[in-house]
Amino acid sequence: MEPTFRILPVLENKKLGPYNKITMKDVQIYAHAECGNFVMIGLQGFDPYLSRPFSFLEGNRTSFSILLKVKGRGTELLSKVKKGDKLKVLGPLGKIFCPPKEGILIAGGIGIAPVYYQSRWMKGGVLFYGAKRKKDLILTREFKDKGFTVRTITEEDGGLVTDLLKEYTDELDGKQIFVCGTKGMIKSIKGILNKEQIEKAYVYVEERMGCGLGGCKSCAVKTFEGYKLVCTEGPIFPLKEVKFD
Amino acid sequence: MEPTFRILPVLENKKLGPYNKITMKDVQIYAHAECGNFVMIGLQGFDPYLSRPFSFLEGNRTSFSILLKVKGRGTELLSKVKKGDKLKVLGPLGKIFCPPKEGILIAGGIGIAPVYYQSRWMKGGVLFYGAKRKKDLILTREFKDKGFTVRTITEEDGGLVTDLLKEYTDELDGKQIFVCGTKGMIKSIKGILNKEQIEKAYVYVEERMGCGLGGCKSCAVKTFEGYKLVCTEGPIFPLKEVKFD
Amino acid sequence: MIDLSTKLGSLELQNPVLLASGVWDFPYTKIIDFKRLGGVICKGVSPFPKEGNPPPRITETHCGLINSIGLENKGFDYFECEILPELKKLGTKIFVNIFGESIEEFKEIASKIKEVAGVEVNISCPNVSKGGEKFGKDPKMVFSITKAVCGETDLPVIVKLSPSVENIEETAQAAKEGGAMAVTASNTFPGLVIDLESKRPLFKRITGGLSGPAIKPLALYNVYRIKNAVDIPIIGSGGISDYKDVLEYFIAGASAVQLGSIIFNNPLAPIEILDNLICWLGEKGYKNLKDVNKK
Amino acid sequence: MIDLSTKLGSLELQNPVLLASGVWDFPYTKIIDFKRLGGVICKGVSPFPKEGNPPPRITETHCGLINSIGLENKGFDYFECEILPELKKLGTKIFVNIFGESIEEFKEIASKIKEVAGVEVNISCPNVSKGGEKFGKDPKMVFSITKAVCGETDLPVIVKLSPSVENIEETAQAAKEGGAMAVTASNTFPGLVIDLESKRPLFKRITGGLSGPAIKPLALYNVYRIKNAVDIPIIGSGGISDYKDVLEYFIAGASAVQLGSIIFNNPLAPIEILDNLICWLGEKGYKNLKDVNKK
Ligand SMILES: Cc1cc2nc3c(=O)[nH]c(=O)nc-3n(C[C@H](O)[C@H](O)[C@H](O)COP(=O)(O)OP(=O)(O)OC[C@H]3O[C@@H](n4cnc5c(N)ncnc54)[C@H](O)[C@@H]3O)c2cc1C
Ligand SMILES: Cc1cc2nc3c(=O)[nH]c(=O)nc-3n(C[C@H](O)[C@H](O)[C@H](O)COP(=O)(O)OP(=O)(O)OC[C@H]3O[C@@H](n4cnc5c(N)ncnc54)[C@H](O)[C@@H]3O)c2cc1C
Ligand SMILES: Cc1cc2nc3c(=O)[nH]c(=O)nc-3n(C[C@H](O)[C@H](O)[C@H](O)COP(=O)(O)O)c2cc1C
Ligand SMILES: Cc1cc2nc3c(=O)[nH]c(=O)nc-3n(C[C@H](O)[C@H](O)[C@H](O)COP(=O)(O)O)c2cc1C
Ligand code: FES
Ligand code: FES
Repeated sequence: MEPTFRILPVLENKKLGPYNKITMKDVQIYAHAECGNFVMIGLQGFDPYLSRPFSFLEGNRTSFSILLKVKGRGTELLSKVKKGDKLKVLGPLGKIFCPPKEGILIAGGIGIAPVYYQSRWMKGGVLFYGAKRKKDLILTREFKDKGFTVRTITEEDGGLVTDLLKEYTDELDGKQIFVCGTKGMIKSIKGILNKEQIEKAYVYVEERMGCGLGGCKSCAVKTFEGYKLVCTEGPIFPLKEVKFD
Repeated sequence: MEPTFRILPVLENKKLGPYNKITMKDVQIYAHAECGNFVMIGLQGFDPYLSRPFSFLEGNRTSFSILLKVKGRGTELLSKVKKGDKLKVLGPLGKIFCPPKEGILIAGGIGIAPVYYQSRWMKGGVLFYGAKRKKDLILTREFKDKGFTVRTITEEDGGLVTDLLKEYTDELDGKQIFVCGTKGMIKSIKGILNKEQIEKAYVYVEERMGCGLGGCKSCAVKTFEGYKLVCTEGPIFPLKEVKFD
Repeated sequence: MIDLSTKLGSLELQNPVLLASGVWDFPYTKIIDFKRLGGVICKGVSPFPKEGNPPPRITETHCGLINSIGLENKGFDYFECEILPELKKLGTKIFVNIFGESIEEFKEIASKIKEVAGVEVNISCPNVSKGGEKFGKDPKMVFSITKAVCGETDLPVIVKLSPSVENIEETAQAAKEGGAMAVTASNTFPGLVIDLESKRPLFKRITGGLSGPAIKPLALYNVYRIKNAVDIPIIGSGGISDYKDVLEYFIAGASAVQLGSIIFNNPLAPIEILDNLICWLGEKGYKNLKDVNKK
Repeated sequence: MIDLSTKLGSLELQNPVLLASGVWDFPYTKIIDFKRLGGVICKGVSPFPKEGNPPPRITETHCGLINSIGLENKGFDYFECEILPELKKLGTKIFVNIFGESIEEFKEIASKIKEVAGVEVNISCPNVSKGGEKFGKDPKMVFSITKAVCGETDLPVIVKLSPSVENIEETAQAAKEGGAMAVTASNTFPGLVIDLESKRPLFKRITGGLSGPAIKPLALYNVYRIKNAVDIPIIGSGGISDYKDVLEYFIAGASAVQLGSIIFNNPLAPIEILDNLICWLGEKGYKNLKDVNKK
């Protein structure tokens, strides 16, 4: 991993479920991207002033894409880019994580993006995947093709991903577990995992970022060893390390 | 004239000589535009924060266009608009001027835009027109078609519009004269007109503007009767009134 | 029906959105429906005509603008005969922004203003050599001017504070003690622009006043500071560009707000803000603006 | 060859572009060629580790950002062993930004810094409860801390001033009298953001420090004020985003500048600025940056 800063043209911006899949032309950044890496993406000019962190979704030798969920003003503006628009891209960033060949991926909503990217290095395992509505579930076919058992649940069906986990709790034993979702989801998952499971669980942490390069100390997350920086010491942290309040 | 504020889509942005001719879809603003009127045009968002004043160039029942010369950052950004982009447009603005049927138009560079717009109400006269290079001279064919005698000169040829005026000074007698160009050009023209000619001469004044609606008092121009506002008392002023320092 | 009304001391406003002093004039009535506004504050008027500063008078900065107008106005007599009668026809609450170069001048002009909603005392303009910010930075002077003005008029008096002080609580307190009904926080911030062609300050008077979205967090903090230190109604002013800004000001402690330079960027902003405030309150299930600050 | 070198008191810098304290760390060496910079100022270091403020620590505003980091750092011992040796390998001039909660703490740390280009004394951070801005607003304290630091080190001492004062000339003068070689004008401006969800200030410590293009005219004015009142070299800091800003600061009176939050917006800004400065000087026919200010 050797981060660079590039102005990349958008090749495509299309809907994937409730999200935007934005593809950029790139020969440099994705080529160096490892498991655990992410990118900072910004619009040219000062609106918004700061770039935003995104997981890689997938890529090849000439392009890569991200999956974007509109949350506030910045993602709203980013969601409107058109083919040919230029984006500021800084990456790959983050601490490289050595992924297991097999393991458990747990995703809520847009949390599917980082775990899908992680699955690039994996040969199979189980995906537990929760979303609001049935039509929000995406990429399940691709996970299956990669050899994953896919277990989904939606709030429409009246269930949360934690309900799924309770049902299949023994599938979690002995495997590395990766969780990506809202703080609320992570907390409840921590609540239902047993000690051994927690010992082998990791979480994708999100924090507001300024620089992505360890420069500004804004992306601090509280851990039992004090604050750590998501951008250089994460975004993947051992679940047991992170303090939730 | 009843000004309105509209978000108008760009229909076309094309080069006309060294300038950009930008055409917007509009059924409301140009329909109310009179001689002496101008528009404030801005990009959406805050960059640039202020709109910029432009003369109308020409229009019809469904669109109008402006002619834009890149000067600083604002015009640079505006010059890059593409078909479909939306512009903020406020107008028509300015004090209505009752144009003569025949008269003398004197334009330097981009000054051609307002006098061309003014020619809409005229049946003929003489256009004195100076520019940097031969290929910068535009719209001369159209002026001729409207019945104007067109006298051009370029710095390439080693001449200024004042040289032309000196040569044809008697053509100016008894006619209303309209000057649009840089401050330097206007000053030298004032220097070579005789008293009677000055008495019938008018000038298009430019000043930085905030609002275009008389609200901010930023567009003050020094006259022998104190400061006047270009946006509500101009942009056309009697030449003798304006103080140049 | 969602109720945007707000109380500013003794005054009830139909909504908190006022147009600030110095940014609008009558032609704006063609664009904005003034009857929908909470009120308007007119351009500063002084006892004698002021010609204002030599151009350039305005320039842009990132997300803002800097002006050096210098309070151009035709003086109180002209105002009284030509402008005030027209203002009264606007169908909204009128506040007269007044400016003097001495306590005497403030008194003179304050005594003559009648039949409007209130008077806003401008002791915070950074673009004049006499008075303005110089008065506004000195709590004693703020007190004396406020007291003098209040002695001359029965109208509610609003004092427009300068942000160029270390402790705006002190000048707010001085205004309160002088008898002000409310304070406006705050005026433009003195800023500098260098013209790279001449290699000199762009404005003849060196600095101009910075306004627009750039200053919002600073002006908002001024409101918050006053709210937590002085018991006086506050009108927020500085960088408001959308309804969320209005809500931030309201939560920080303002009872009303002024829209200034945003109307140069988008003359319809006041109306859009009012519409969006209603939508937001509706979505959140509030019936009144006042409920927003209920715990 | 166009010469961008500049003199900062006793120091000769190869160009005026420094990286500001608190915005960069070693990973930036992958993006920026540090050898091209005039120098860098490292993140504030205090005698004891500081864990910093609870998140959120940063948010955006129009054309700027507000931070509430709270000077997170691992303390001087860690700095000396782990960071300083690496800093020295960067191939550019190193300035160590120091922070203390008392005069004693400033002295302690100042006495231990060796073999760098200089020390920058941070008495202007708005995001800490002890020291910081509180020191920087009091000219007496500015004098005392500067004097104490200068008594402990032979290195050039730069005092980073707070913009939260009415008269920055006074604190600049105090720094000069205390023995400072230069002043930095100025740090971030305290600003407020309200979170509309919780209806409370977004930051736990209420305010954060506003930086970025939004503040440029204000910080530039601070430089101009000091230049015209106090005979001391000035490093400009605040809102610089392109080479024109650097020139404005230079003409206003700065001998060097710091780039801060612009590197979040565009990490290549320092290099682009240097390239563009060279182009501009070339186009204007200047051979040296110093010539720009010759009449
Ligand atoms: C390492 C990492 C990887 C991420 N990957 C993805 C991804 O692949 N796809 C995706 O859609 N989103 C991803 N996110 C989240 C995304 O960065 C935020 O949703 C985005 O920054 C919000 O910007 P905004 O302008 O829309 O929101 P703002 O208007 O800035 O804020 C809206 C809300 O979002 C929260 N927020 C702001 N910034 C962040 C942030 N950096 N992280 C978390 N919450 C934030 C704020 O607290 C606020 O409540 C990732 C975040 C991190 C840290
Ligand atoms: C009534 C009126 C009609 C105009 N019509 C046209 C037109 O039809 N076509 C056209 O190309 N231009 C026209 N202009 C000029 C145009 O508005 C300016 O060139 C433009 O505002 C400059 O913006 P900028 O951001 O490029 O320059 P800035 O970066 O803002 O400034 C660059 C330089 O331009 C000067 N400048 C800035 N604003 C103005 C202004 N409003 N008027 C004059 N000089 C200014 C500044 O002093 C500075 O020296 C007109 C101006 C007025 C007042
Ligand atoms: C061009 C201009 C002229 C102004 N004139 C006055 C004035 O005459 N009296 C006054 O009290 N404030 C004046 N102001 C200050 C505004 O009323 C307002 O307080 C300030 O611009 C901050 O608000 P904003 O950021 O919304 O513009 C003026 C501001 C601008 C931009
Ligand atoms: C995230 C962040 C952290 C900062 N940390 C420090 C610091 O530790 N010490 C310090 O003196 N200044 C610190 N500053 C202030 C900057 O060095 C700089 O003076 C300020 O941001 C203004 O410049 P800018 O507008 O170019 O960012 C920090 C600024 C930011 C944005
Ligand atoms: S985002 Fe700047 S340190 Fe992590
Ligand atoms: S541009 Fe505002 S008064 Fe003319």
